[in-house]
Amino acid sequence: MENYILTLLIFLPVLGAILMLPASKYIKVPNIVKYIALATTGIQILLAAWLYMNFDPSLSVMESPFTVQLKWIEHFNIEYFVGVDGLSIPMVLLTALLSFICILASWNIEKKTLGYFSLFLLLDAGMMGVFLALDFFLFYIFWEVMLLPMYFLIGIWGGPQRHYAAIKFFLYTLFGSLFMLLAMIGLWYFTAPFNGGDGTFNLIRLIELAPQIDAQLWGWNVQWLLWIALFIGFAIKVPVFPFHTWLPLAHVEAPTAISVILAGVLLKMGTYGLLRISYPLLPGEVVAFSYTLAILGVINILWGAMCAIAQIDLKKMVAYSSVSHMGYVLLGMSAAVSPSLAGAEAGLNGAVMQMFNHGTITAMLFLLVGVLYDQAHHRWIVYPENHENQELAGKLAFGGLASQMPIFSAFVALAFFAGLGLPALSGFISEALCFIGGFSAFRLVTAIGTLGILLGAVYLLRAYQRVFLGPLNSSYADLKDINLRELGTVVPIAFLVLLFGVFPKPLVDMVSSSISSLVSIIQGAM
Amino acid sequence: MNNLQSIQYFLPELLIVQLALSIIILDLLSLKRWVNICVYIGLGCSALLLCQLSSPIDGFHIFNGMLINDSFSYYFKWIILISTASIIVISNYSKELDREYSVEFNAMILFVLLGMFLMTNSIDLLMIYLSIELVSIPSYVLAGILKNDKKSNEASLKYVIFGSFASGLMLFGLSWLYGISGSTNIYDIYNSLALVESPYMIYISLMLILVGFGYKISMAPLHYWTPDVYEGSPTVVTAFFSVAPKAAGFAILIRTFSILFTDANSLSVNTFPIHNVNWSLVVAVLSAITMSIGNLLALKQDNVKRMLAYSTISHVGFMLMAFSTTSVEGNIGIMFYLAMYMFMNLSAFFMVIHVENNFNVKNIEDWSGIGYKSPVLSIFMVLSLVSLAGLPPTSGFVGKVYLFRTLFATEQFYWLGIVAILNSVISLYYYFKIVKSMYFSEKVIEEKENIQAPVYTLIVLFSAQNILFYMYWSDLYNYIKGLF
Amino acid sequence: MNETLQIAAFLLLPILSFIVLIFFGKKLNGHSSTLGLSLMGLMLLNALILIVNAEPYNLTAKTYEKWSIYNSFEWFSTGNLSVYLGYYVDNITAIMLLVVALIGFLVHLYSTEYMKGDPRYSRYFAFLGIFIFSMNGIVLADSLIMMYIFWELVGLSSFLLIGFWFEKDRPPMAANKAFLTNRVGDIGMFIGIMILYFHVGSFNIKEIVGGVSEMDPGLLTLAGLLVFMGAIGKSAQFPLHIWLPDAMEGPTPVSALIHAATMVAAGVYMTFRIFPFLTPDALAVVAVIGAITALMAAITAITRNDIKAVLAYSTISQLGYMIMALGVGAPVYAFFHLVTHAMFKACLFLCSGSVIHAMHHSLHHLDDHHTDPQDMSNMGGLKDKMPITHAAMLISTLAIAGVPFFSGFLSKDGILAAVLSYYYKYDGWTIILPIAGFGAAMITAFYMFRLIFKTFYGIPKKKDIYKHIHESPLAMTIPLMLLSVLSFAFAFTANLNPLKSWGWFKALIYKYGKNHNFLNMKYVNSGIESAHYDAMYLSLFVASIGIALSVLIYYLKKVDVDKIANLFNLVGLYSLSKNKFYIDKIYNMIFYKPFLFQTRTASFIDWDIYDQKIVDAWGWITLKISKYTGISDYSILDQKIIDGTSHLTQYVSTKLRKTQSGVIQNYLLGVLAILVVFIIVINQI
Amino acid sequence: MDYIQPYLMLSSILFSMGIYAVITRKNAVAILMGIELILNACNINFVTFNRFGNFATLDGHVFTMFVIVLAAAEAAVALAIIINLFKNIGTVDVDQAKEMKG
Repeated sequence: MENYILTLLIFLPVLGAILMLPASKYIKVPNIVKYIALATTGIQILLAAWLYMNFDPSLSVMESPFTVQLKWIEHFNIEYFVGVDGLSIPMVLLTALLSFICILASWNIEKKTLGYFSLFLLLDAGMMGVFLALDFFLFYIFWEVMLLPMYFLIGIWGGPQRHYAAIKFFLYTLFGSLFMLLAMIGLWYFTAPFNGGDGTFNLIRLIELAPQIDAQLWGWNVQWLLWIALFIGFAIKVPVFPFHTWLPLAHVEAPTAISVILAGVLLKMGTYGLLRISYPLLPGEVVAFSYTLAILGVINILWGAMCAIAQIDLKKMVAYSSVSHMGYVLLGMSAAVSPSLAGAEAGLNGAVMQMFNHGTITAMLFLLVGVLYDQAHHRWIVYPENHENQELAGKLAFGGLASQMPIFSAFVALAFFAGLGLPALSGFISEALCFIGGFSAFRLVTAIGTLGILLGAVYLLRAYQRVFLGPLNSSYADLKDINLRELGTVVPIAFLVLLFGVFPKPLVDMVSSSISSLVSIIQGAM
Repeated sequence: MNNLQSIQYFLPELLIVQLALSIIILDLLSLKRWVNICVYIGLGCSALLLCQLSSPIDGFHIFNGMLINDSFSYYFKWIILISTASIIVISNYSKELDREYSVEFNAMILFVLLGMFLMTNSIDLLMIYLSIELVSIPSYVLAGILKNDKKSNEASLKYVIFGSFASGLMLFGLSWLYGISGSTNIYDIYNSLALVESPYMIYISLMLILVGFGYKISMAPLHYWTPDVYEGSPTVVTAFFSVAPKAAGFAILIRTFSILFTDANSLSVNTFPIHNVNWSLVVAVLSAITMSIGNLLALKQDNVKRMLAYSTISHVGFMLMAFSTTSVEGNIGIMFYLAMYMFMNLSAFFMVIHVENNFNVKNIEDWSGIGYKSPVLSIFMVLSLVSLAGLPPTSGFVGKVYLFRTLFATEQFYWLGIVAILNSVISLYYYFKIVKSMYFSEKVIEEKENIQAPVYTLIVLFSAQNILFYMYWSDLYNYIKGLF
Repeated sequence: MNETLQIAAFLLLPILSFIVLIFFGKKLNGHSSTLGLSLMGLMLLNALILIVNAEPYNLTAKTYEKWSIYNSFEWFSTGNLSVYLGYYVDNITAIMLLVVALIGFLVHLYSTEYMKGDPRYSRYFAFLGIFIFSMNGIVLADSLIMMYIFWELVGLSSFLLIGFWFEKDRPPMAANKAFLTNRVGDIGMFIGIMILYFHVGSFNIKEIVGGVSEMDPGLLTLAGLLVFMGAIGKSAQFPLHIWLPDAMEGPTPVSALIHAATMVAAGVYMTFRIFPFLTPDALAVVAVIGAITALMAAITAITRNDIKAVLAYSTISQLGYMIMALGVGAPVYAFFHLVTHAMFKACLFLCSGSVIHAMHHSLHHLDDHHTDPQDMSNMGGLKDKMPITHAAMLISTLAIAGVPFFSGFLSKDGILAAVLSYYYKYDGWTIILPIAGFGAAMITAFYMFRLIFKTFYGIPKKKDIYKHIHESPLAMTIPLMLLSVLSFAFAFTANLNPLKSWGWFKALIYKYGKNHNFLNMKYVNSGIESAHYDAMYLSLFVASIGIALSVLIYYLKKVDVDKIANLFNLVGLYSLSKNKFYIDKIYNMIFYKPFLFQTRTASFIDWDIYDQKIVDAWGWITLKISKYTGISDYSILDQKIIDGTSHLTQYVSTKLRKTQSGVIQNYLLGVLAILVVFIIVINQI
Repeated sequence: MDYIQPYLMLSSILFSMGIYAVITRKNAVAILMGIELILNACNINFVTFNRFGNFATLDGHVFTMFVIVLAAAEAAVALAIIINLFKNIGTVDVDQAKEMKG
């Protein structure tokens, strides 16, 4: 079991997707496709849970019993090399959980269900693969594998501007991954001299090899170029300011479940890639770049929050909040160069935890916005000035929903408060750790960044007040409260948000030993 | 080797000549229904004969040094044979072609096949010229085989004028080369060129020869004929033109240039241009222009065939990029890429044929809804397009990686790599235009889809290799590497 | 372990109340108050048991048993960074716990009646539960980070309770304002905590106090002030006091509990805890902020007509006193005042609640939904109808006014003495502190009596309303009675001499004024002792002036109010007071509105400008895009880099297409031209 | 004459004339003739070089033979296409054949 578990995690969804084709044709049960998808992701969660139970954070990747290393393409030293460590396991758990929840959340998709769910499962496989791959080439493949399903999922099942959003997302991300490709090939070639003349994509091996690179290209240091290329590749996914403009559009146009996956998992891949690849491989460049990274992080925090405050579309606001929240991750990551070891650890732990926690919180936000949208068929906070019905333009769209939908509103409140970093909810610890880490390294920048705490509260509370509080808008007096299926999607996440807010130890323990080794790599380069 | 001894290495070609002649005779004898069987059997036999030919790296110089039979040509012959055979199979199911002329069609294709085989073999200026003409002249006819179709007619006219003009220029270059060196065998010419002091004449004749080869592979600025001819010709013919002659053109280009105009008189070593005539830079620049023109012009096309024509040009540009490094890696990369390219391009063209047969559409926007009407084939079509765009997880990606790799390996023309990457992004856009049209539109198609098993099989098979070669390509790669 | 469990009960009981009520409140319904009340009762019992342990200072022996219990548990650890949660209980903590438990209990009791009939009855008690939980967390916290966590959580509960009646317009806004204003302070606090952590290596308050000595004094001043920013927010000090008056939108018992007695005092409590390492510079700032707050709020309170608004400003003013006391080095009196103020101010609020309750019922009876039940101009003469309320309110008013024999006198007197001694010591600008202190004392006496007179005396303003006014039920009056008893001086000292404040209470807290990292507290304390009498006479004097003026104007009506108003308006004071010193307006003008505008601008830049700028750099592509500018806003938004480049390629594509003219001879010409160019140009290179 | 230059000049002139004809003439047949001129220029080159180059074999002459034959074949196919063009659009003006472009 130990040998197969990771492979199973990756390819189980593919199996499910393949199974769907004949099943949809020959098994005459309504919604068979959905049930298959649900079962697949359900099994995946069980597998992930099993993995978590048997996961020993003290073992390094190479010692871990789950690691599988097989030759694949010997010519290029490409391996099928998968494994888990503290960095990846939270992401794997998150992916498994969100996939399952998103299948539930997509239950009322009626348009071309076969395509939707099979693409979704492929996407799932790609995401799992990215988080488990330890071979750069494999990583890249899974990275690209996700792209196509996402393109279709946004392009076919999205909102009114879906075609535009899909192609934009696609081209933008592809633009980034081309840089990653360049860096990947570059790494292969420039490490070749240190590896007996043949390069390698093995990320564990490259930790030793990559820092030895000492070459020039067009008068530039190769390590620097590699870092920049990788950074652009990952930054687009995060998204780091100024590469963030694809995000609001894609989030707004994508169907609910896809927004959840986009914000919950895909954004994390950027930072995960930085931590998995850029950080250990190019520690020298991390040291040189981290100040910029901190500044970018703070810009993300503040700019995202500022933009979120001005949004009048609830979903777009949540999308911008993601930009802001990913800024915390960047800030935490920049702390790796902190002179204080505690600070460096705090920052990186905070970053990884924020990745997980933002994954859950933002998923919850998107799910809840989706619930509202399903009933009200719009998600304006305030009607826009150019609304087709000029009588409504500029007026509050909702208002007072809390009295009409109390349970729903309570969950939204929970999600919002988690989003603004209220203690006892998971967002707080990770944000605080990011700040503590960032502060230990870059005081002024972080101090400016703490304004994000305030701004975050401003946009979330303003939105909450305008949508849920105040007198009930009479045109929404017939909205029904959240139903059982929707509750099923939200409750597990809410549980996690509360659990890791009060009792973060399991999460920290999972992550911290991997982080320590990462910190020692970075600190060693200083 | 003298003529008699040479025959044994020339059997496949002889068989093809035989086949072409015999089906014409069969036609005269009104035994048309035997023609197909005859062609299939003949192609099968020539494939078997090809298998029998052991071809060493140094090769056999046959027919008194007119031709060479080596592992290099052997590989190209397989590509040419497979693509031609599949075209012949498909041609039986094309609605465009007039059944009445099927014999002529087959005969012409077989003559072209012969010409292409010879192109891969030629090591004599005379044979180079003759084989190119042998490919060209039947091609003119093939382009215009729809006698009453204005577009087809126009295509063949443009083709013939352009083709004979280009081959005239090449011949002029050949004549100068002959004058400089006093020989027609390229190995002998190389020896003489090494003694020449002034490189200017070499340079001019080189450029003129490049015109002839460039026309065959649609290199810019000799790509002009490509879109027009591709659009006008019957789709089967277009599909044929897009792969096999390109492979043959690359074979002759690589062989001639590597032997004649480099410091080493061989295909098997990395080398530099002769006498510092920096033609590799010229090729690099032309490669950049070619891929850019191909991609940029493809962006705005409405006609699927025309778009694919431009896409072909851009792929040629990518392969030229590898050629510009004048290295063994480059040659291997091209040969490897050609195999991938053959499959993905042909499967895309076959899908176009299938769609034309069933839904009678020519323009990209008319493809809307086909994704739902013909789900399985569409998935494979998407796969092929993704592969053409060079994205993982497809073989197109692997092939492109090898092409890029040559730049890194030989450490030159990095700028070309950047141009190529930018071009890759552009290419996505138009390939995905088709995908978008296929899936994102809700149009309901009334026509019934009539699935013909061979077409279906070929599309699926050729498309499936995109995944197959993506997973396991190292065997093929190692094989190609062994050819040098 | 037993101790730990006993301490944990302070957190577990209220959170249990919260959890049970939030999930099963609907089923319990009417019984939810019983549950909440009984759990509070248990907690009160627990607090009483705890405080028995507290060791008083033995005045004769000048010794005390050092009593403190503490323990901490690792919350999580990343290896080098470990975060501990723990409790630290000493006399101060025990007293705070008792205050919270007592007032919490009384408010629960009061609310059973006050909130009766509310559709979210059980949820109200649930929210009270989470508030008590988080307040106890602050009190118990042994580390700044833990304090910060609960700090935020009281913010949450305050948000929930202020916005409890969210169907109305104003409460949600007030709730937001409270939360956000507090967050401003919290940012500072958080940064301050981080500075301290990275210099001391710990979040634990005790360790920080012990470890700051090596820090750069300037940085320490900064850190101390930043942490103090949290207190500015939470304790509603100038310039972040604006949320507290608005917070009165919540139910009145909530105002009594949270916005008078406990939560707002948390800032004082926290400053009390960090007092030992605040540098003299920082303390000066603290003192000035306290002074400004005390005086300004008092002035503002004069012109309020809303009964709760008066009390709100009065609370701000009294909190200013406490902060000022801390600033001048008298933490003991600050804490003393905190406790006495908790009692009398809770009593005042509950009384006002009782009045409002009665008014509300009366209005309800009359089916009048327009008259404001909180407006004092609708009241008058209520003392006959509501004798208990009247008596309780009068007692607590005397306490707040600083009349001898009442608790307020003891603590306020100490504060004023400290302020005066501070002035004696430093002279110069510090004169503003005693001016503010005594001035505010006078004004406090004045406006509090104004409130009493306007509400309970005189002729009823609205006869019909008056007719239906009834005294509140027992559940509401018992807390009033109890709290008014606690507002007498003898509750804190057995000493019947009004001028001596020594008693059981002061004995408990006395030693906490003895430690400071930078000040020699011995001198400070003796200075306070020596200024004691001056301060006392002066404060008695100003208090009596205030009361006399009030009697003159509002009871005897010998002086016309308007005339005085006009008189004061000569120096602009009246309109300043009337308009709350324009602070809300100023904030609105210089922060809120520009900020919102800026966010819109930011969003606009992000969508519209950002792309255009970049594309601008691409030169003529902009021309292409500018075409669309007029067409629609949205399409500009999307002309981004990607679109720009795509436009560029599309454009080039269109241009290049012209080369493929369709005429064969043009093709040939093209070939030749390029061939010639290559032959000529490249050959030259 | 025993100098190579006049022959080469002749061939160059022929070549240029051929190119000129191909590019300027609108009549398809004339274009075809231009191409023949180019080919003949090449032939002259081959023969000239063989004659003046003191080469051992007669490769150049043989080459010429092949080129002549091929030119004929090409001309045959081209003429057939031109005739077909005339049938289809009623003219042999190549400028009229520009349906496909872009």
